[in-house]
Amino acid sequence: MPLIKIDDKEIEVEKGITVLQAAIDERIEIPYYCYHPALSIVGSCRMCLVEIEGMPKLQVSCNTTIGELPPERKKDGKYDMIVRTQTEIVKRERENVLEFLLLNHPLDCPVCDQAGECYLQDYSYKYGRAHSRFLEEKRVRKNEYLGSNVIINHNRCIMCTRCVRFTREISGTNELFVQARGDVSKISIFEDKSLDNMLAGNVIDICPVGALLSTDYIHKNRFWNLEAKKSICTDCSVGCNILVYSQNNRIYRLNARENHNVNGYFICDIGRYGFHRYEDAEKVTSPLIRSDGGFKPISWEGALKEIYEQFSMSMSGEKQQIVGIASPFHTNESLFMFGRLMNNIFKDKSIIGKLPFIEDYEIHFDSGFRISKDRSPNRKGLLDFCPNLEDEILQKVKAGEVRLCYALDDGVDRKLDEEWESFFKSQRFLVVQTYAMTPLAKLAHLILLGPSPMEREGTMTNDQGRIQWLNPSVSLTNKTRPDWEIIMEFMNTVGKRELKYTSVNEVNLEMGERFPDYRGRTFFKIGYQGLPKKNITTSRPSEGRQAIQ
Amino acid sequence: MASFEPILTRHIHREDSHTLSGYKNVGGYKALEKMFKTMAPDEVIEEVNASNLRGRGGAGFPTGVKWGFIPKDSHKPTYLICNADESEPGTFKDRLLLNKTPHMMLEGMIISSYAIDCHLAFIYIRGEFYQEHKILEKAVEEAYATNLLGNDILGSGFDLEVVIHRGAGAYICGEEMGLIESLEGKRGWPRIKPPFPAIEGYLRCPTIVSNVETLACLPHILNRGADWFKSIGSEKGSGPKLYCISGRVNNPGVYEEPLGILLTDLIFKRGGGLIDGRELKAVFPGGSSSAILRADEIDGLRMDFDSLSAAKTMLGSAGIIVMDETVDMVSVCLNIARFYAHESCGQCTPCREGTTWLVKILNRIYQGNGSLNDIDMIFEITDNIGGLIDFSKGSFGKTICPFGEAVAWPIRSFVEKFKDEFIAYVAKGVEVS
Amino acid sequence: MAQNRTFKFTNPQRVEKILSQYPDKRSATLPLLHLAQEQEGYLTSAAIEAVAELVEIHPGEMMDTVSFYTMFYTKPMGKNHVQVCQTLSCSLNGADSLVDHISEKYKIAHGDVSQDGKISLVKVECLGSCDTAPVIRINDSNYESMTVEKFDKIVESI
Amino acid sequence: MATVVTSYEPTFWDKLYIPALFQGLMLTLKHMFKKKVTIQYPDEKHVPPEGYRGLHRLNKYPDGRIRCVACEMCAAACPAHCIHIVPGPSPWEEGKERYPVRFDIDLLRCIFCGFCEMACPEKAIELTEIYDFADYSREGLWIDKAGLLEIYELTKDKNFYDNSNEE
Repeated sequence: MPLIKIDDKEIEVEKGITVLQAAIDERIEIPYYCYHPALSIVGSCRMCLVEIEGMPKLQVSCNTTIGELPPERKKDGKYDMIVRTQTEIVKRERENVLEFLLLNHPLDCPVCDQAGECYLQDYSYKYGRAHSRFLEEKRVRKNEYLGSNVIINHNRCIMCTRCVRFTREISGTNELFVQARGDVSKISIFEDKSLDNMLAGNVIDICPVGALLSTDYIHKNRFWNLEAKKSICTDCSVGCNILVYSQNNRIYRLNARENHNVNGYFICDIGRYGFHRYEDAEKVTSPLIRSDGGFKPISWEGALKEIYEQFSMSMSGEKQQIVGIASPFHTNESLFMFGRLMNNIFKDKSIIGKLPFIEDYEIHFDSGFRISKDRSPNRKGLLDFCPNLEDEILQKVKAGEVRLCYALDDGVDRKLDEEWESFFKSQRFLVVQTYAMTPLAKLAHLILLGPSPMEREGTMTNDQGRIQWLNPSVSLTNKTRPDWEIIMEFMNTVGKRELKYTSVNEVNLEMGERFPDYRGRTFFKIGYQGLPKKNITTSRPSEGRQAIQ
Repeated sequence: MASFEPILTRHIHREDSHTLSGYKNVGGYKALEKMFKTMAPDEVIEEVNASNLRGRGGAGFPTGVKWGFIPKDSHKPTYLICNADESEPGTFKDRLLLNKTPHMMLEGMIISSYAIDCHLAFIYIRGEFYQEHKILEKAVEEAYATNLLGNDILGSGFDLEVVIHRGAGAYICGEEMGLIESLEGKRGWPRIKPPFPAIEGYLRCPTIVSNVETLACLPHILNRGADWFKSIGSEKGSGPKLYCISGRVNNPGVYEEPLGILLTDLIFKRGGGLIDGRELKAVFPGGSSSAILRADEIDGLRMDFDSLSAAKTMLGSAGIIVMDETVDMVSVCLNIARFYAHESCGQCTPCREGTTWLVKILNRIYQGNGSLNDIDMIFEITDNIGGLIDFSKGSFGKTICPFGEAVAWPIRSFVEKFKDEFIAYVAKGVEVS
Repeated sequence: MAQNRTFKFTNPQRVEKILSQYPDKRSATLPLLHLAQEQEGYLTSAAIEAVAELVEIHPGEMMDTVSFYTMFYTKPMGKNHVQVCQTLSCSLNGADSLVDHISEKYKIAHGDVSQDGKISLVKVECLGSCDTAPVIRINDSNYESMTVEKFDKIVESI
Repeated sequence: MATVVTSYEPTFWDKLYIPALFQGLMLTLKHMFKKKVTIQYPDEKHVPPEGYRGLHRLNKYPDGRIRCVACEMCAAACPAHCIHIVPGPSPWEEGKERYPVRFDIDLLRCIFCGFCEMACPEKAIELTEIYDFADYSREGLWIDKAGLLEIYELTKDKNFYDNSNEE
């Protein structure tokens, strides 16, 4: 293990990593633009120059690998490399490079969406010179559409080519390229071959300045107004790690969050723009009960009383009388409570089913990124907590025998086919727990107001068996109750239990007690990076390196 | 110095010098036969090392040492690329060789390939050299026809294919990494080093890139021995060298002289002095990328790698551009700056943005709108693109390839050495306004 | 500008030969582009796509390469494509007056094609004939030690 | 060093108090003939000096475009959180590509500190000299974009109160 010194810090590093990487690992700041840990190294921005003892000129730290020196040639008797990042000459060099970068960069931070999270802005402030010596007119070009969701502002582009390398190395689609050469070069697309792949949105994330803009977010808000919540994506069973940016409980955008066990540095566009589906859905604002062909609001107490009445009627019969429809869109905690309700309270009088899983085509990128064909986030959790799931519930359940059907809502874009529609229609009393007026909710007799996917809190198990924390990115609206709480009230009402969980953590602990695979997988332990289930040692080998930017 | 007889250009005046028979008549391909019969590849490398042959493309790196960098235990194929992408303003020596004795270079290529165990060699020729391309194609065809190329060359068991690859108009493709990228069919953006091409070059395989003139020297070294080669010129750089003289001289052209000849001899004797007997004002000793020299600086200056770096300039491609007293230095400087701005590949920040900025400032001065401040700024900008030029400590290059230095050196030297002219332009502007 | 929507090499053997010379397909990019340009006079989008398909890369990447080099044209040039060297040695020996003469005579600026499509003018960087400056390149031939009169004569003769 | 303080010992005339009484009456008399300071508000209006921080306005370019680009720097700088902006793409072809779709100021919260004016990179928001904008309802003191632009029209050429005096 080579021992190096960066400024005053002695660091032991892996052989063969670069100086920049060693510095990033140690949280020593070396500014850079063109480097990205997932992409190949080009060393063109010249921002990460550092002084290395024994080298006549400044070196780009992104392309300087650390090797081991023979004992007699070690610097100061023990170091394999001595790096200085804060000397006068290095600082002057940063100032110079920034001056060049800013020559033609417009000073339109007030208009730019990147302002506040822009590394050109930050480093200019930190290392740049206060005044421009450039007297000529700046280069001005018109904005262009690169794809249906991506706009480029050529004026702001600093030609780091991260986006071009992304399309070549990660998405493998090659749409972007550099047109022409020298100072007139620009990022471009070939005629009608626009940037419209499944990962296109990531180029906006990796652009270190505000050159690549999302049509979805452009001119919508300012970065400092937004609150970032670390959560996971619920649009497929990969469970990509994301950052959800919101203000006043309204979500403005999603960004990828690094997790080398799951998604690396990127997310797909399905997840990135998926939150609009929940926004656009027709919302339910209060528990509702069917009356005169429509719905009318009802209080929670009223709703629970209604359930109790229907239930006490149903318990008198002999045959199976309770049908539960579980859903892979819910958290482990809700599904655990649901399983308990069905299996422990209704016991053999109940039957648990599910709507058919939503499946689409599976997408694999050569870079290792994947989008699962299973487009529900928690199929693993559903199977774990409802082990006696009945696959052919449509055949098993005969109309007229069921007194009460309790369905958890499914994905917002769930459509019901005829068979299922007639199944639900035939129910004498259908309780649906939902947040939106889905086709299923429209058939309900009683709607219990649960949280939307962005309001839910709990754990999810992805298709690799990794347990991850679904962190609520917006808070619950007035009358909404957490899913587990609704089921708990259900249990207390009909099962005469006296469960008094006050938070999802307590449910999580109880869940760990009863399911050994999940023991010790508390929010505190799984953190923001998740942990595999107990019986799985590794879900996916961790590779790749962290990036500050 | 003993009287010098041209070596590379000795027979170029013959009508048939570019044909195979013409070349063979004057002793061509003898070195090849000798090498196949008597020498092992390692011995060839040793011989070249002993001859102290330094690359003629501009950087002056010892050729034998470069060959030695190729990893011995590599399973990858080795490639040789002949760099015939001669684009340096004021340089036209390779063009002459390609035109007149393409076989000499081919022979050098075969020798070099044999030494580094390469079986596929490329000639990257400048896109603008259309006629030369035709001549070269013919020469390669002839060589294939007479088993000088192809399988089992001259019964030695050594195979070599040669492919001529035409460039398409980019100065930067003369830089070895840019050239390799261009050969791979990509834009000619120089790749970052390390790894160096001798380790990972074309298709990530070991690759040697050599200048036409360097390769043309090889047959002579093998023919007459390293000691003979070493005896020509000075100690620090030996061998014959092609000097290109252009600009305001009576007899512009390519002249072959040993390394270390006096610059004044070249200009006044070979070049025939200045047009109309005018006074010499300034001269580029090594193409437009070298720092310019004032007339009073060239007395006793010898044309070799080390003497010129001592004079804070470089031999480069030995393209001597002569300027007389009537030449306006500001406009020349602008011309040079514009050339580099046009040819900058646009990869590294300082070069992409800095070259255009220089043009804008110089243009402003030229139009009479400059200020004294601008002159100081040119110093700073050139330093920022190409590094602080301190020859005692080496240059502090700041870009991926040496293009940054190639911009900075001449422009800086212009402003440094002809500051009064720049100031005059500024003053003129002030008067007008 | 009407673009050919399809493109086919008229000399497939030549294409085969070029492709066979290189250890990988992509290296054949430049020769194939030259070939396509010789055939059409300039590189149409269809030609770029055809070459991209031959060397198995995305047309975008091909455009990346094409746009880098000054000798590839993506729009039609004049029948006589005049390229005037304007780098130092030529400029010292009067290239600028040549450019002025041509642009005045044919009413074209740098990069333009004359109305009748016969002449197009570009200023290029060093053509490597500094000893015989100024140099002009018309299509593929160099004309050295040019003067205004000489130029007119040459253009007439072509 | 200690300082010796001697207390003032009143003289005979001082003890009479009559000169002092006349002195006071003289001062009163003097002011009877001076110009009066009191302003008969609201019939008459005080004209605030340059730099007075009153009601806000949103500036425009001569061609009618709003200067504001909705960068929300004013909102960020505002200590009272009284500025509410909804940005959007600008409807004009020329100029900056962003503009405020809504720009509301809650005047009841505003403390007229002028930070917004200082924070503005486009010189778009400015405080005017208008101080009398009382209203009967809370809603009336929620000024929107149209209102702010109207204030600009009223104050762009001359002092708001000078204007009213002339008429």
